[in-house]
Amino acid sequence: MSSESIALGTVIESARPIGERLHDWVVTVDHKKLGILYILYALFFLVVAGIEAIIMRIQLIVPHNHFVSPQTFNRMMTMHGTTMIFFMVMPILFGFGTYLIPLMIGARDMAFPRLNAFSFWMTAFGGLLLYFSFIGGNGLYGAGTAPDVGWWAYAPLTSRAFSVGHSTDFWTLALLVSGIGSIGAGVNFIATILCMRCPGMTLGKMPLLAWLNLVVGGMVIFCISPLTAAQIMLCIDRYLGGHFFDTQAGGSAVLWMHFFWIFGHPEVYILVVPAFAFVSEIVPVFSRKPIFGYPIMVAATIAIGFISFSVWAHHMFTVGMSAYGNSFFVFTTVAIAVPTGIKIFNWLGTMWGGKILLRVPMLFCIGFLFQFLIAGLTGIMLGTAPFNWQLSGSYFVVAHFHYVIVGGIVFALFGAFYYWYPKMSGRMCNETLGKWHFWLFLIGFHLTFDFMHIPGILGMPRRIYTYEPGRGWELWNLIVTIGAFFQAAAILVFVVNLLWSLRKGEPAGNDPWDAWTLEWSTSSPPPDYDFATTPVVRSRRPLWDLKHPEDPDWKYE
Amino acid sequence: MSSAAYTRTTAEPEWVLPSRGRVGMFSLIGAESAVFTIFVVAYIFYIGKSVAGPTPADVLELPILSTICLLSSSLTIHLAVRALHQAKVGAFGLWWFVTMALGTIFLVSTGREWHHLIYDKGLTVSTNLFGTTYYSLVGLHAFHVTVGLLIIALAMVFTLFRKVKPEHGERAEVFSLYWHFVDVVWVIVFTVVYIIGR
Amino acid sequence: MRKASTADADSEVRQARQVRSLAREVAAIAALLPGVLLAATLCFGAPADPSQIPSIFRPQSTPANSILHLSLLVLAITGAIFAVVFSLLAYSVRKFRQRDGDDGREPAQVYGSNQVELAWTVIPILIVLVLFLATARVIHSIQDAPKPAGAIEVIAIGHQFWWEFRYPTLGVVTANELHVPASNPANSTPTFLTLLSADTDHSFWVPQLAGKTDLIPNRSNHIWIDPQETGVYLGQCAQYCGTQHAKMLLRVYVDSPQQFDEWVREQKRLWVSNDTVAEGRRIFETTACVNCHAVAGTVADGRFGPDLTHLMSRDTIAAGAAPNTRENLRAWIEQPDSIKPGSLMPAMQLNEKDLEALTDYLETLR
Amino acid sequence: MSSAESRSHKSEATRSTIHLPAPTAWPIVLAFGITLLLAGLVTTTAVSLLGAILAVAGLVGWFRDVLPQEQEETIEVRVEATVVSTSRREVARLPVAPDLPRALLPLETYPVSAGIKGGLAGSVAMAVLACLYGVLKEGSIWYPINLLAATVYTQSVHLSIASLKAFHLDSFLLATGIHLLTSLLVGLLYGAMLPMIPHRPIILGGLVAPILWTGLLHSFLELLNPLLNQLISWPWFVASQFAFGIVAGLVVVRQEQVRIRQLVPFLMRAGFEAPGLMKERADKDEPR
Repeated sequence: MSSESIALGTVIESARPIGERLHDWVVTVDHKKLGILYILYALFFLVVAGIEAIIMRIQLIVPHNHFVSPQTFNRMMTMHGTTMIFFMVMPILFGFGTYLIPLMIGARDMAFPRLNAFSFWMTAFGGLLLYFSFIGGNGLYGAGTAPDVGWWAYAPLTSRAFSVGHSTDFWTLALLVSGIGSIGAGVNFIATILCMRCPGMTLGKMPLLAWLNLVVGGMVIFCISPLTAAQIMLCIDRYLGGHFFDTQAGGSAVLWMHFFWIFGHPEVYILVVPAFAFVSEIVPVFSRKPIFGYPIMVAATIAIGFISFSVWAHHMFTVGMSAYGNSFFVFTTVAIAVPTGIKIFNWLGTMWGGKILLRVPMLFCIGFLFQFLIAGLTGIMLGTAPFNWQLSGSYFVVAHFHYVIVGGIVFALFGAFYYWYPKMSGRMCNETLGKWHFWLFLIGFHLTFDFMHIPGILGMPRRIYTYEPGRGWELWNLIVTIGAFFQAAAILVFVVNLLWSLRKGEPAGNDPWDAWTLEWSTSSPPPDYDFATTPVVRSRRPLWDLKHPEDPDWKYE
Repeated sequence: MSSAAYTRTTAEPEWVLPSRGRVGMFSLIGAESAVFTIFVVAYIFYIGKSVAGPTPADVLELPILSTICLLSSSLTIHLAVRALHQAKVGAFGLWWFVTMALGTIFLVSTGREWHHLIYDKGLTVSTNLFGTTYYSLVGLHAFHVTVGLLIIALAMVFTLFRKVKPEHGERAEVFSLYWHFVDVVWVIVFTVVYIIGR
Repeated sequence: MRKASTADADSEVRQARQVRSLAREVAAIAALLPGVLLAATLCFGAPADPSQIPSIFRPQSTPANSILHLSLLVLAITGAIFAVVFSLLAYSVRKFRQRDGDDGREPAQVYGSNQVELAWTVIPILIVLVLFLATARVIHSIQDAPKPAGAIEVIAIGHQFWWEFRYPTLGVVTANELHVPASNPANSTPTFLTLLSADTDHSFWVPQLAGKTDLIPNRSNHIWIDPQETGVYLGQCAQYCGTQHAKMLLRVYVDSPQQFDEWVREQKRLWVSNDTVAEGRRIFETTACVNCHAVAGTVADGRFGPDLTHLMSRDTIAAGAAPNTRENLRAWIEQPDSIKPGSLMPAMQLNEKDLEALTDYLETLR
Repeated sequence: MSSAESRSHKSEATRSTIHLPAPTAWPIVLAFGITLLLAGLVTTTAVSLLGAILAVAGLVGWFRDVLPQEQEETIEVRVEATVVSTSRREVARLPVAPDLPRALLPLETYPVSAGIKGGLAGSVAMAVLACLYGVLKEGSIWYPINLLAATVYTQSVHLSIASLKAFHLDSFLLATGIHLLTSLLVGLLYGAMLPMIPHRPIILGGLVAPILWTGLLHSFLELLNPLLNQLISWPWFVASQFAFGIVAGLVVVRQEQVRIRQLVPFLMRAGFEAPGLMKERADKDEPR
């Protein structure tokens, strides 16, 4: 059936001249193509920012190393953070969202297909603008300079007095541009999920992925906008001589911190909630059970969405807030552990009593659960303000948020890759290479980020290009660097797997995982119109209903 | 191994979803209100923190006329949309034009106020914190008014060429949401800048 | 699932093989880690002198000690949570893993359990409550501590890549190396620091003495320390402040009360004119040096750079980037980038003779 | 989506072509224009100028795409017999509820109010015992209250023994708050967990749990509340924990267990859904 039609489709596709095919991708408004564009673009930046990370790790392998200059190191650190957050993780999650949401809610496209294309290209051009700084940024000496103010760009380091030339402007403008794209994507997610559901798909019957992305959409519009506003203020300061963050003229450096983290903390949840969404789709399928406590999962996500807007100042426990301010933010911060804990327990509840199939997507999800648990616990440590006074700004906090982003989000992302790759390409990913990828990445991850906690506890601050010998940090830094190379090797295996499977992978068929959501009812890859006939659903697992007509879900939901 | 053909059920209840235009516009308004919130917070935070003059009390005057114009344009655009829904294209054109005129008056009076402040009072963005926050906040709002006016003007052109039909009522209504939002923001800006801040 | 048939026996064999291969995988990883550790230890020889390690787990001052106590509580709680959840995860992966002898049925479809959900909502809330209460108490006990009469006051000012310390009540100014008296419980002499910044954000962090607090322009922050053991405690700037953030090191010398008084006396002494270095002094006072540096009792009164009146009383130069030796001092004046690339100290372009003379002069600033 | 659009959805099913939004280059032109417009700020004005032109062109083009009608392309549907199948036809059932294909466990439990009642009753019992201790041993009813408040209240740590026996409003309010909140939560927990315990829930909930809890507390009380740790009288403490456990447990188990309303959707109970969306539940009982 579908495998033949794919083969046919591929033949037709490759018969057309390359220019024409390229043109198709540039002018497309199809959510599937845009989703794939997002993903490819993000993978490119994953490699770029990964190389930046490796450069930093080589520099830190021994004390007083001279691999790069402090200026270069600071640029690498700024670009690595900015790229990974704004041009790797966000786009890749938007990509999966754009690709999957219409398919999972039985729609033919996003609510605003042209806005969708516009959002993607804004994000893409934002990234290119940022990287143009390497050649185009007029630094102090006229040479190209990338921004070096750190990814949160604390004032007044970003003021004209301390950051001459245009490197900071590149950072600001690139984030402004990509921010507009992100807001567009957020608006589109909300409108799509609310207005494009197929008949029968009430809010209570949406797949969790749709629910979680709805929350993400809401968080995007309310948290990227403050960043955009703050960037506009920074531009006014730098170009028109304004004083928003000019401490010489009575401006406040702390105000920037507040504005940045009002964006910055919900941003973490913008990144992690889609990862939750992947896990919430993959774990049930590979445990052969419905998600445990669906309504509570939804409620917990909404709670996370709201609470995440009241915790931002836990990034600022060291700026000298009053004891009451600190206590308040401790409370909200540890409170967010409750809904997050509920989610972890519910995934465990889903696995409990199931029949767990340890294929690569599930392996990555189990990795996610394990690492996200630890990340959450180190998060609690950082959330208790006095402990934070010791840990924040140190390598401990670096290890913590990499645990969240790499151990949590990226693991879930790889799970999603292996899970939906057959749908996107029509071919299965190679299982053996996938396992190599998983184990290498797991080892590399733990070598790097487990041991990275220790120098933080021993007093090593983050963002230093070199360190003094004899403080007990050498060994740990060496191990961390070795781990980074393991991770790089794993990424290499992953890329090889993607390319190899695209040509040689086993044909997938419509429904390789025996799954239950709507995207598996159409062919792989789906036709332009997604569904030949608009599906009608009666439960959260429409394909279960069809597979088990004598025992359908809709009787009980 | 069993299989079931994937078909639609016959009995299908009426399936009504919210309008994507409206949902989209509300989302956009949500995003915009977050932007304005940040600017308003910055304004309030910096009230009285300027290290040098002039202060708001020295230079600001209440823009009563332009406020009345802008707020009443909310009413006229509502009337215009209602007329279009009732297929009265002529009435629509009239109210739409009044809206455009009121918006333009607002923008012009803001321009005059700025001119006065810059050339007579010597207040610019870089003068002090008040200048920075004032021009940014009022300017951001004026920018939104300008964008709105451009769209209104565009629709006006279509109206003149008789391209506007009653089925465009939905779009006009979605746009009117934006315009109402801009008015509400002005109420807040007015309160913060001209009442609290003075 | 145990039925007496050959097929099942077969599947059990396969199952066992699978378990063995899993065990091998785990063993391989387990073997790898110590291997790496061992190799690394061999590379570096003996571990560092423990007194030089600024570990947060060896507090020497009340605030750091309260933090450690809270940390232990938090670690105990999080450790317990980890043990419970990890065992559940490991158990369910192991127990409910799909085996080869699977009967091909879907497992029972369970939608949820209000009971369990309620339980695992309430337990975290209780834990959160306990954590919050204890944390709030420690926050207040550190931040709102009363200042006793015998407290030493210090104003710490962060500059791009060095620290300025002013003792307003004692009339002493120094840089990078903070001297404080040891405090004993009977006669408490804690040091209260007011943290200011001259340019960008910095953060004052000596892990063994207190948590970090930022130095932010246009804002004054406060911390206090009351170290009881004499010695040198290391720290460094913990808020990214520019190119040389890495070499903005901080040393706190905890002296006995007598030593501290002695040190204060020394610091208040003016520089004694010395004819043998008149040439060096002339160079110092006629070049750009005086724009940034001060030497009490001379025309040099710049404040961009560290006060040099008692330069030679310090163990390090360039904010701890190098030991204070003649060679380093000379190299630092000749080419600051060789020690600290990107620091704000300019290369003075002096010829050999002037350089020697200037170094001679600086070496008399005791 | 308006009702007009949803009507078109229906009619599409019978057609063999589908309308999709037409590909268009204007979004990328607009995006590029805006980027150049801003990039001009870091390069030269000419770039901004070009960006402005492109942005305007993009906007105009975009408007022409959607005004007055949205551009669409028509795509032919390749009709395929999409088949949904599974290799796992049979579904196991829970041994405890063989007649329920989908279960919310446990099948019967105490209502949430039972836990609240239990918690409140337990809190009174515990408070009475604690105050009794204060009066009998220390001669002041406020003594245990001040000790409890020291969990969060720094000032109490510095209080002398004499002033610990006096009344402090702030300590009193804090201690009452902590006590009530914790009791309520533990009561809820009892309500949730006692049904999970098959035999003699009172022994486990009323005696074993408090002992475990006290043991745990004994190990880290110094970290949690240093003042209480110095002055605590463990026998009385254990007794008051027992009082809570037994009273709360008794109150909970005396409530009637109610059957869980199996699988009434939460959103329906909460009145969450738009009206009209749940209609198909009417045919829930008739087999299809």
